[in-house]
Amino acid sequence: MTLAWTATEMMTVVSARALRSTDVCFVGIGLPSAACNLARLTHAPDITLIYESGTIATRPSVLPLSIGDGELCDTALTTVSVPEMFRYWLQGGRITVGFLPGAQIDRFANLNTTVIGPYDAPATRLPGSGGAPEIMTHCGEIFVTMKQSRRSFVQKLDFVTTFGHGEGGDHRARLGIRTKGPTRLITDLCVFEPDPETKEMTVTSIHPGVERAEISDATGWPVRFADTVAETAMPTELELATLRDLHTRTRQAHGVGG
Amino acid sequence: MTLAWTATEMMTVVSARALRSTDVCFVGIGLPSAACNLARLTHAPDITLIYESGTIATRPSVLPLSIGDGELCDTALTTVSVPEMFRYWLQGGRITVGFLPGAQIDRFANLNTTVIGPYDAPATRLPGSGGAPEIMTHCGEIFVTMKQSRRSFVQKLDFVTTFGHGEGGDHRARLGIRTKGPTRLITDLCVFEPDPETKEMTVTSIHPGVERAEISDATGWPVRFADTVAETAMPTELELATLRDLHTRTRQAHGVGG
Amino acid sequence: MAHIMTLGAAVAAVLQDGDTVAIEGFTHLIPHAAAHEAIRQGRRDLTLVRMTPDIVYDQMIGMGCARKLVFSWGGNPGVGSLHRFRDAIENGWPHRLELEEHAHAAMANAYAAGAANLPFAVFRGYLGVDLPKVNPNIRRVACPFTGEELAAVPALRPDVTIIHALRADRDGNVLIEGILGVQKEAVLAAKRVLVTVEEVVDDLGPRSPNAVVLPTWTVTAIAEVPGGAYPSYAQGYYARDNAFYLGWDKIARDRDTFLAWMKANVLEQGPEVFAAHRARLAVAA
Amino acid sequence: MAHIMTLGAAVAAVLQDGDTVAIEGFTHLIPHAAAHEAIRQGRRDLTLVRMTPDIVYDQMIGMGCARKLVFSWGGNPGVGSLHRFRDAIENGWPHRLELEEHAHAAMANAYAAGAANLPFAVFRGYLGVDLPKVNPNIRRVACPFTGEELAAVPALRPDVTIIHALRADRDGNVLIEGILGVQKEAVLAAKRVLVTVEEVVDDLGPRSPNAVVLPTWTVTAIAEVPGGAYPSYAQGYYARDNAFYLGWDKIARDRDTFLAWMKANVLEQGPEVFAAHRARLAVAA
Repeated sequence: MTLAWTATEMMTVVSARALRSTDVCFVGIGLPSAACNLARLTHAPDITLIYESGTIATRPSVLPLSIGDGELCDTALTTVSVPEMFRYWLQGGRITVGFLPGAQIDRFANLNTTVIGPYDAPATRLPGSGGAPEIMTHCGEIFVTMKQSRRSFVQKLDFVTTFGHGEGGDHRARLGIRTKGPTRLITDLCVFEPDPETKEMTVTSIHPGVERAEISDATGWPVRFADTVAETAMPTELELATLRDLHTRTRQAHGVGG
Repeated sequence: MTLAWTATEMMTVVSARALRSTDVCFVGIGLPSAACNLARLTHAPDITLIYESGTIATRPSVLPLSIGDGELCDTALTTVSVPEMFRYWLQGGRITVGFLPGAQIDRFANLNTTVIGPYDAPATRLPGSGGAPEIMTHCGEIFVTMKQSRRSFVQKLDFVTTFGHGEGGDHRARLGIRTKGPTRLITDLCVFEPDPETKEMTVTSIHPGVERAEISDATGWPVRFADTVAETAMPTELELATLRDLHTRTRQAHGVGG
Repeated sequence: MAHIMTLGAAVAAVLQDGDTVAIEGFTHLIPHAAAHEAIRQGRRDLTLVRMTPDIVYDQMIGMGCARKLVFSWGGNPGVGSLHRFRDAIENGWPHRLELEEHAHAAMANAYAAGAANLPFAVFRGYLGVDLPKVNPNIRRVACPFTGEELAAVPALRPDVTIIHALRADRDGNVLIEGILGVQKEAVLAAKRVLVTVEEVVDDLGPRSPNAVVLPTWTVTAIAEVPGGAYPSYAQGYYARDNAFYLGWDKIARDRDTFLAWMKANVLEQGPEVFAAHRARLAVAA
Repeated sequence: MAHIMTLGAAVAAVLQDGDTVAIEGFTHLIPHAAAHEAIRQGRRDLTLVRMTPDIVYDQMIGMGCARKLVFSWGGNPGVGSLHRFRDAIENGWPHRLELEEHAHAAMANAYAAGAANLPFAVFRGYLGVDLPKVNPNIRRVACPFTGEELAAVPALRPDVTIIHALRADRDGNVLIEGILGVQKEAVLAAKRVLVTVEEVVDDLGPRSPNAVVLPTWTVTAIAEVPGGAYPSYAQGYYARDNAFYLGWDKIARDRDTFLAWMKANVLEQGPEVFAAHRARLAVAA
C-alpha cells in the first residue's frame, strides 16, 4: 500500500508527536486542535486538553469549529469561567504546552496577528491578540504551527502581538519570563527549534521530499540549519487513519471540515 | 394576655423592624441571624439574606449555629466561594445592610474585637477582624447590636478593629468611604443613631421601662440624647411568637439555642 | 428586581444612544436577538465592549451603531475575517471606528475588577509586545512587596451589559450553565443589565448548590426569546449553527449583500424568528 | 497526578516540620482527620495558615505543632473563645505563638492571588483600622489610572494545603459541592496538596457542567477517610455536630482536660474512628 499525505496532515502529525500523555495542553482551533486530539487518540491517551473557553480535560469525539463548541463542555471534566481560566489555570502556571499560530513570524518566533501595515491605517486588519500574549509567557513551552511563505516568515514584524524570543539570547529572562517560549516551529516543510544560545529558530528536521532550497525560498530571513538535520519520520498508517477518521466524523457532525 | 420579653428579644425585634423587604443583608451569627430571619418571617418576606460563607438568598427554617451550616446552603438560591463573596458581592457594593457586634465600642461606633490590653501582650485575646472591617466599609449601612455596659461602651478602644465614624464628622468621607457606616446602634436599653453633623452616636429611642440614668450608667462616655427621644414600641404578639417559634425549632433541630 | 418584559421594551428600557454596552457570551449564549433589536431601534454612537466581537458586532458595526470598539480578538471563530469590522477599520465604512484594543487576559481581568468594584485590574502580561504602545490604558504597577512590575488596565464598568441565559424564574433569578465566559462578571460590572432567556419558568429546578445564578436584584430587565442566541447556541436547547458562521463570510464580504441581508433578516423581522432556528437545531436536553 | 494512599502515608508524604501549611474548609469540610494525623506524626514548627483557626487549629496549637499562625478570625464559631489559641497568645502555652493577623477579605484575596500566581493581592480595605500598625504585610498600592490608594497583601503560597472533599474518582479528580470556602484557591496556591475524601468512586457521577472539580494533576495525595471532616460536616453525607462545638469549650478551657482528651481521642486512635461519627450524623443524600 502507498501512503500519501497533505502538507497539513504532515504538520498535524508532527505536532501530535511532540505531545506527551502527561501534558496539560492549551488548545487552539484548527490544526492545534486536530494535533492534540490525534495525540490523545494515539500515543498520549491521558493528555489533558484545555480550551480557553474554560473547558478542562475535554475529550471531544469530533473537532470543534470554535473554541467554545458544546461538545467541548459536554465531554469536559469541568468548565470554568473565562476569568478563572486566565487567572488560575493559564497565569497560575498549570499549562505545560500551548499552541499558537501567527500571520507573521520572525526568526526569533515573535508573532504578529494584529495588522499588516501601520496600526492606525492598516492595509489588513487581523483579529488581534486574543489569548496569545499571555499563552506565550505562561505555558511551559509553545509550539508554533504555520505554513511557510516569504509573506509570513518575515525579517521584521509589522506589529509584535506576541513576544517569542524577542531579540534572542536571554531576552525572555531579562523581562522576568521564566517559561521556555517557542521550542518548536512546525511548518509544512520542516521543524525549527531555537538555537540553545542565540534562540534563533533553526531547522532541525526536514519533512520527507523537501529540499533545503525550498525552505530558504519560503523564508524572509537567511535560514540557519542545525549541524545535524534529521529527516522527519513519515506519517504512519495509524496516524493518518486516525486523523482522517477524526476529520470524517467532524465533517459528518458539522457539515464542515474542522 | 400579658406580654413579657427578655432584653435579647427586645434587641432582636428592634433590629428586625429596621430591615426592609428590599434589603440585601449580610448576616452574622447569633442575634443578627435571628433578627434577619424574624424580619423575613414577618414584615419583610422578600428580604435577601447572605452569609459570608457564600450562601446567597438563603431561607433557613431554623437558625444556623455557624455561618456555614448545611441548612444555609440547602435553602440558598446559590452558594459561591468565599473569595467571590468578598470580591463581587461585598466589595462589589451589592449589600444594603450589614450587622456587626463588638467587644468594645466607642461613641463614634468604632469597634474592637481584637484584644483587651496591648496587642503584643493582651489581657484577653479576642477573635479578631473576621469580615468586619470590610463589612463596615462596603455595606450601604450598618446596624451594630451590643448589650450595654461600661466595660464594653468605652471612652477609648484598646484596638480599632473596625472603623465606624472614626473621629466623627466627615472622617469616613475623608478616607474615601462612600457608604453610611453605622446608622443604628441597638442595645438592650435603647437605640442610638449618629448625629447628622458630628456623627456621635446619640440616643433616639428608649426601650419601654428604661430610665435615662440606666443608659448613662451603662455607658463609658457622657451620653448624648436627641432633642426628641421616642419610646421604642413594645414587641408585638406576632413578633414574639414568631421569634420564639424560630428559637424552639432551632433548639429541636440542633439541641442548642441558636 | 428584574422586570420581565418584551424584548423591544427591554432594549428600549436599558440602552440609549452614546452608551457603553458590553454584549457578552464566549461562543456560547451570544445574545444575537437582543443585538438585532438594538439595530432595529437605531441605536447610535455606542461604545461596544466585547472580548470577541464576532458576528454580533460585525452586524452592529456594519449597521453604524458603533462609535468605538473595546475588544481583544476580532475574527469569525474557526472561519476567518470579520469583514464589516475590517471594512470599518481599513476603510472607515460606514464611518470611522475608534479602537481600544487589549488581549483576552486583560479584558477578562478588567471585567472581574469591574464586578469587584476595583478601579483597575492587575495581572502578569503584556511583556515585550507592541499593544501598550498604541493603548494608553495599558500601564504597569509595582508589587509593594517584591518590586516586580505587573500589567494594569482600568476596570470595565459598562453602562449596560446584555447577555443571553438558559432560564429565569418568575422572580427574575437567572441560571447559566455550560461555557460561562465572562457573563457573570460583565453583569456584575454594569449599571444596567438585560438578560434574554430561552424560557421563563416557575422554578429554576434541581441544580448544583453552586450553580451560576444571577439573583434578580442584579438584573434590570429580562426578555424571553426562545432561540435568542442563534447562530450561537444554548447548552441543552440547541446546537451552534456552524454552517451559518461559514456562510456569514460570504454575506458580510460585500457591503450591498450585507445590507440586503440585514434588511431582510433583521430590520424587517422581529425576535420571534429565532424560535424557528431553535426548533431546527434542537438537541436532547 | 494524585496518588491514592492511606492517610498516614499521605500526611507523611506531603507535610514536614517547618512547613507553611494551610488547612482550609469554611465551616464545611474541615479536614479534622488529617490534622489529627499530623498531630500523631508529631509535626513541629509549622506555620499554620487558615482564615478561621477553629477547633482544628486549637488542637494543633495546644499540641505544640505551631510556630506561627496566619489567620483572620480565631473563635469557636457560634460558641465563643478558642481556649488553646488564647492560652498560647496570652500565656505562651505550650510555647510562644507568632501571629500574622489579617481580615477575611485580605486572606480570601491572598489565596486567590496565590492561585493566580500573582505576588500580591489588591482590594478595598483596611481603612482607618489598627491592623496595618501591627502587620507589616499590609501595605497600600496606588491605582495607576485614578491615583486611588488600595490595600495590598502578599499572595499566600503555602508549602502544603490540606482539604477535605466529598469524592474522588480513581484517577484522582476531586469533587467539592456546597459551601466552597477558599479550598480551591488554597489548593491551587500550594506546592503540595493533600485531599481527604468521603469516598473514592469509579466515576464522579452526574454533576453540573460547572461543578467544582480539582483535576488530578493539581493534587499530590488523596486519602479516603469517611467522616474525616467531623465535627464539621460533608454536604449530603453527614451534619455538623453542633453539640461537639459547644462541648469543646469545656474540654479546651483547661490544659489537663485538653491533653487528656487529645490523648484518648487523637494520639491513641486512628483515622478509622471518624466513620462512626459519619454514621451517627448521616443525612439523606
